[in-house]
Amino acid sequence: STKNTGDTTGGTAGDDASSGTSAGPVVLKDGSKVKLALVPGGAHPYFQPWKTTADQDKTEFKLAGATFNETGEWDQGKQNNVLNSLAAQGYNAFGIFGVSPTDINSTFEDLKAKGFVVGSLASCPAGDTNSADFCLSTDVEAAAYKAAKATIEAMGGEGALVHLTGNNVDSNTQRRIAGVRKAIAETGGKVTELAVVTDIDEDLQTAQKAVADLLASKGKDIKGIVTTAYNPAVAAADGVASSKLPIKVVAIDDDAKILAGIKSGGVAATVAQNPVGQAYVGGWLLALLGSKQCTMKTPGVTVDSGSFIVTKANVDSYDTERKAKTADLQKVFAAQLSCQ
Amino acid sequence: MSAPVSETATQALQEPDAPTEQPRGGRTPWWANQRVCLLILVVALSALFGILRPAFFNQQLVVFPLLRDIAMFTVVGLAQLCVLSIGHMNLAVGRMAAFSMMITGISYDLWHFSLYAGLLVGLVAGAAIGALAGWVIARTGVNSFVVTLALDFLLLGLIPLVYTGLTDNAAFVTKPPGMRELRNYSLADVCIGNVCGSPAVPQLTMFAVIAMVVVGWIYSRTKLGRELLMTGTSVKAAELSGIPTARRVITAHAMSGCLAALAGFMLAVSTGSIKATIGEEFMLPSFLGPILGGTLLAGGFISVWGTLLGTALTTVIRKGLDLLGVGLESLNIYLGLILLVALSTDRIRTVLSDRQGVRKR
Amino acid sequence: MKRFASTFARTTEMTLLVICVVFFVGLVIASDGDLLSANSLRVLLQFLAVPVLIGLAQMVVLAVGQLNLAVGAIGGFAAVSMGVLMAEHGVPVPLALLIGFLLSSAAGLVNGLLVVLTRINGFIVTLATMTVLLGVQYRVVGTRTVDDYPQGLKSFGSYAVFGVLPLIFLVALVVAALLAVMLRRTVPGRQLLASGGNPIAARLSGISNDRSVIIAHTLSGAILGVAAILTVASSPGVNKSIGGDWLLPSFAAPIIGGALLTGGSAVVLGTVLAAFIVRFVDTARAEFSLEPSWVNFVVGAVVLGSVVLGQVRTRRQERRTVVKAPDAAVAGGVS
Amino acid sequence: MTLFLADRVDKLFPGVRALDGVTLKLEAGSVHALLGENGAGKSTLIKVITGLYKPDGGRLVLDGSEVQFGSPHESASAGIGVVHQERNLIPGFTVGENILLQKLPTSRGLVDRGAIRSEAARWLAELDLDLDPDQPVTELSVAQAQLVEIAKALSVESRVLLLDEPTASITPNEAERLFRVVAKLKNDGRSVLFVSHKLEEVFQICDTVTVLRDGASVLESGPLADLTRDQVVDLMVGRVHEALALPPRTVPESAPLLELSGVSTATGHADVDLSVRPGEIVGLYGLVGAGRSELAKALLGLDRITAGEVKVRGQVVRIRNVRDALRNHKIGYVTENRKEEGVFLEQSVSRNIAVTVWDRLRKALGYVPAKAEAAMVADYVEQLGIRIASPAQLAGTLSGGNQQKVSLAKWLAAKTEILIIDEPTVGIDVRTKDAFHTLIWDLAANGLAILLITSDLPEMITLADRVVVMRDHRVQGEVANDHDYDTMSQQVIRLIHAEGTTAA
Ligand SMILES: Nc1ncnc2c1ncn2[C@@H]1O[C@H](COP(=O)(O)OP(=O)(O)OP(=O)(O)O)[C@@H](O)[C@H]1O
Ligand SMILES: Nc1ncnc2c1ncn2[C@@H]1O[C@H](COP(=O)(O)OP(=O)(O)OP(=O)(O)O)[C@@H](O)[C@H]1O
Ligand SMILES: [Mg+2]
Ligand SMILES: [Mg+2]
Repeated sequence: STKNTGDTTGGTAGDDASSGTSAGPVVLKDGSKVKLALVPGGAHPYFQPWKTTADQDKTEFKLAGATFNETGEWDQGKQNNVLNSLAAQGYNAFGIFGVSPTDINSTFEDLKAKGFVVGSLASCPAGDTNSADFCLSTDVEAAAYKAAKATIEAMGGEGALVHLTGNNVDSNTQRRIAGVRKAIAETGGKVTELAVVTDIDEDLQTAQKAVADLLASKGKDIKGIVTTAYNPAVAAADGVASSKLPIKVVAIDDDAKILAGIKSGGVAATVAQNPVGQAYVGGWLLALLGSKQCTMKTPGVTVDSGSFIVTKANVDSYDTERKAKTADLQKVFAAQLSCQ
Repeated sequence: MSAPVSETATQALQEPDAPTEQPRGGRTPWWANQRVCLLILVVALSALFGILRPAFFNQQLVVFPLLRDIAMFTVVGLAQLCVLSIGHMNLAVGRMAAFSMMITGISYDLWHFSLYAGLLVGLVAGAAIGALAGWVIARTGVNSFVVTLALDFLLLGLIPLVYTGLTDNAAFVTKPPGMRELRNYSLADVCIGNVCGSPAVPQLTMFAVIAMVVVGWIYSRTKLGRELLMTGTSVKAAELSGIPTARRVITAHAMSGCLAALAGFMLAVSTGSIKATIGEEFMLPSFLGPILGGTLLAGGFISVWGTLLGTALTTVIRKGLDLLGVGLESLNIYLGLILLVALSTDRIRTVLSDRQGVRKR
Repeated sequence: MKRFASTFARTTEMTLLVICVVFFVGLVIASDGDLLSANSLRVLLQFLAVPVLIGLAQMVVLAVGQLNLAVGAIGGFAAVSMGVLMAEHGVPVPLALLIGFLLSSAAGLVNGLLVVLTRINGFIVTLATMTVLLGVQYRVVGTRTVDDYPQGLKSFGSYAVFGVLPLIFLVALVVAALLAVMLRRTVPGRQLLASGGNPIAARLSGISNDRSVIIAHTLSGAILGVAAILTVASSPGVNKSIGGDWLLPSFAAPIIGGALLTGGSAVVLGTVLAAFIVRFVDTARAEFSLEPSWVNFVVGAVVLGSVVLGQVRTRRQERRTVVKAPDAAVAGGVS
Repeated sequence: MTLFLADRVDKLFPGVRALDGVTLKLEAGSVHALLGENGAGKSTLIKVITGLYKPDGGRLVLDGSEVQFGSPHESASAGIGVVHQERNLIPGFTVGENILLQKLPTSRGLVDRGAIRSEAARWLAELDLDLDPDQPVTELSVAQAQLVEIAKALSVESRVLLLDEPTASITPNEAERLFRVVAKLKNDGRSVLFVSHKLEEVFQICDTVTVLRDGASVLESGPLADLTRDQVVDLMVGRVHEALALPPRTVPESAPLLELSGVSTATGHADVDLSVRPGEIVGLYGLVGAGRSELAKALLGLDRITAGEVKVRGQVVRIRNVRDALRNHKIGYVTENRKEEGVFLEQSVSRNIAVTVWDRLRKALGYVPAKAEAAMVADYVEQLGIRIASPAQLAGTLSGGNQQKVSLAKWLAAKTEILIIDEPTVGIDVRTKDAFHTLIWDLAANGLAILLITSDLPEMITLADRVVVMRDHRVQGEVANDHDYDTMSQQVIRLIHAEGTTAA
């Protein structure tokens, strides 16, 4: 199963599953031999829900242990070290956000070779293969596509749009750029991409400066801004609000700061992802696999954890939708499992 | 071998009652030797961590990756050591690694080179970019700090342009045969007769051993190494003693670039792919290893063993903290503090040993 | 005065001024005059305040022949401390800012004390304190973005006199002016430069080099404190990323501005002008929608070019002089 | 009246007792000489007096009351001015600021530039020095810089002025000017301490003398008039010192090894002619800044030669750098700047000597066999009588004289045939100086061609076969040496001040 080629195969996997089976989630019999580690790439607000969800996994599935470890500091080498250290301490099921999508398959292979179960969470490896047992992530391209669609809609279907994003030499960024372009292409020329500004997610001030410069030089031409990284989203919301230009900003993620922006109207919409679902369903799945209760029918299958457009209208209710999706995900995976 | 100096002159020059001057501080006590102290520290810390967390001695999961890291960062440290030996700095060590790996990546991806041919190309590219830095420094006389900083900026701009231009995923993912094996194989896979090596020692460490032997040999046994150290002690005096200092500056930087490339290769092999961010984390360790090990920032003195031990110390500490489950919110604080303490005790030791050296003349 | 005029014409500052003017005019033409609109000018200047200050913070330590790798960590740590104090502990704005400023100055003082007491190279000391402070910064703010502080501070951060001159830019200029006066016209300032110019001679003249080093680091911390205050006031919030991009610009500005790594040079004006140039590169990036990679490329090339030029110039001047000006050509690296 | 007394002062350094119960008494209205060999402790005593070093024993008495100076600042405030042996000016500052650095005048908290200007001008006037206080010190000549340092020492209203080898790098003319100032100070009732290795000067201006040997005072504040030059030297050396008698040496008739004709350089030399034959010592004399060292450096390819030709062994050559000079032409250069250019202070003696021969010793892959290196080094250590504990000792720990021997040894080890020796005995005591003279004499006797650059006229007259005189980067003329001080000094001085160029 491939995820990154831009076709919708990944999406259909989810659709198939949800429509194909009506069986409820598989019930975990014994999680007491599973020690679960959720390892993000580094410190980032996106992963904060994982921390509490790890605890939830532990109590709910009666795991031997569950931990959340962000000391990888956005360096693949350090993350590998963290993983090995965790393994040495007895953790045997890993939900990992790989720092480097092009490298993470090696890490997965190493862990699997040592007999651990591994899930790729929140991001899938680059390329056509996924060496983890499964990948449960936002389809970044689809999310970017949705965000761009939302922006285009907020813009009234025409005008120039700017895309702000992160590290250019990250394959996820390339996917996001592709997603936004796809949405723009669908307008048949009514919406144009004025600029893609990359590499401004490193820190807030760089993002803020880039936004301000952009608005100063091209502000009058811009009708919408879609951001697919955290710091640019915060900066764009703030920059547009203070410049008083009629620009629609669509952000990504649902950090408190962004939700406040939606409520106050500074942000037109945001594309929320499903970190809780990833950690919860991922933990459940890893426990099933780790306790040898189940195996994947197709190892390496990719499932979209869902992305949700949040606007002022549904800002208070989108979480329900997300919870529904989470429950749905368990069903999707149930169809992918063969259990004893 | 006789100089044109007559007996009379020789005699006249040998005043019997001239005070014989002693080396500074006299014989230094064993505990004042930085390397010995480092070794003790590394062993003691490993023992401590081992007691606190027996998993510390897990061959496959802890020792193997630990040694792989020590090996790689030792090579990074050696890359810095080469320029420190002439009193320079290379702030672009990481970016030089990224640059040479980019060339290696191209050679794998586009020219389908074999693993070692690609490595060779990378080493040459590293040496070339290092030589370029050295050449600019030698020609303009501008401080190496500035030149390598500017070069770092330049490469920081250049490398992503190339990657985005040549690849889909901003990384070269073609893996030549042998790369995966190199990552995972240990000495247990190397057998002479039926005696095999330890499964805890990665094969990748061989690169570090080779680098240490070569660098150690150069600095302790050859003309080149001596001349580099002399250049580091005093450029003017070296120039006036017939040492081609400009060439030595270029050589030192080329060696640095070449070793940076080797470290980049080791990183690429151990993480999996060749990408633009290789070497981003190299700067700090590149200084820590050599400096902790006694290499002088001012130039003129280096220690290869010290670099290994200094690197081992920092890597062991980080690993130990990892195993103790120290979270990100405290990890850097501890690391920084331990570093300061380690460096200060070093200073205290020197002061003490100097004091002991006081005696009547 | 004449002497001053004739020497100024040959200085790095003059060269930089010319480059600035040419660059600015070029940008104005490229933007069809848009750059001259009040809003564009305001934005241009708004984001100059912090770079000017971090450049100066690095410059003071360079002036005594030290360097400070912890600029970003000190500033970031102070900024998040202030933010968290105001937003989450309800500390009144002036008090919180004062505390942040003092924390940052204290961090500088600690750097200075460590360098003096341990005699470890400043490069290594500040590397270590940088690591510690990055840890502290994360500990204080975690992954949050804190922005819930009083509106008054935010309006201070975004207010611009006549809609053109941002207040925070003026603050930065005032700090620069004060620093220039301090380095040129006060006894501690002169002593600091004397220590940087020739430590042995300074010592023999009864100047305490240790004191100069401590003062320089503390001053650096204090300037970073101001930079942190301006950051808190003007950015959409503070989080652990604040300060992350300060290190390289902090070196670029004084070095382009003509500072010698060996110490002894006070180039306040040069640093300010260099910050302008770097800012123009940013503006150009937005104007021409350039890839950010090109910006690094250009900055690298400009730094290299300007130091090479500067070197050629000092070399020419250095012929036939007895009291050697500190020589950037010495291979001694930074010590 | 005793103005200042240092009473049984001790000073320990790690591994060295630099001062051992030294007593020094300075009278008002007199000039006191402080003499001793290199490393005897003269500079250390001065640094203890000025509070730069804390004494480990003894006391200091100023004006009858005991004082303790924690820093140079305190001693300066108490009226002790000092000119240290090392250069002491801040490069980025003006002449005025440098002079008044120890107590910059301020008004309303800011440094008062007007006051600096007027006050500095006052001190410059006192020294008859025509300098603009606003001039940057980087523009000064050596002598000017030295005099500015003296102005700086005076500016603290010093009643006691300590001068540590103030004349080491200035010309006799400029020294005369300094001596006039010293005389004036003496008449004003101040007290001056004068350190120098040039005994002629000492006898010219000093009233009393203290002699140090190995950190102890062997003569405490005796009147100088009672002593002869030889007696002083004997005291310094610690035994009867015999005047140097060099064995006879003849210069064989032969073609010049090194020959310059019509050489001009990028540093301003014009039309320089010069030749040195094997076995000959050619002296190159001139005032400081005449361009002799620069000529040597141009010869070695460190500066560009713009016109004329250089012949080595009869062949016209273009020497690109020191390495080229050494390898292809067997030319060596013993620099005048020992500490910065001559020795590697932070490296072992062994490496310092071997640095020029690695090329010769190396095997495949650049391998230098340690044994051969050690043997070679031991050979030269012995021949030159370099006093070391082991070849691994750092050169920086050696005394000046031994450092100079190391600096020379590497050229002998390299088997050079043409040796340019620049100011070999600056700041070197009498005995070591004699040893050096013997050595240089011997080298010539063994057939080396030696170009000797020195500003020490007696040294020149002792050693040279011919003296070539330079001024302002031009050759003024040449004098054959008759080894008689009076006639030679007259001829040389006349040449220096002659207009235009005349060949003698
Ligand atoms: N800072 C120091 N640390 C250790 N030893 C020192 C120090 N300064 C001087 N010495 C030693 O003290 C002794 C006296 O040195 P000092 O400089 O006083 O001699 P000096 O009489 O001034 O000689 P010179 O004529 O060469 O100037 C020497 O053996 C020297 O090596
Ligand atoms: N250390 C120095 N002392 C004096 N002048 C110097 C020195 N270095 C460079 N110069 C300048 O360089 C020029 C020539 O100096 P050079 O050293 O060749 O003269 P010199 O005849 O060898 O005199 P000396 O070596 O005694 O200073 C002079 O104009 C002088 O001002
Ligand atoms: Mg002395
Ligand atoms: Mg000279």
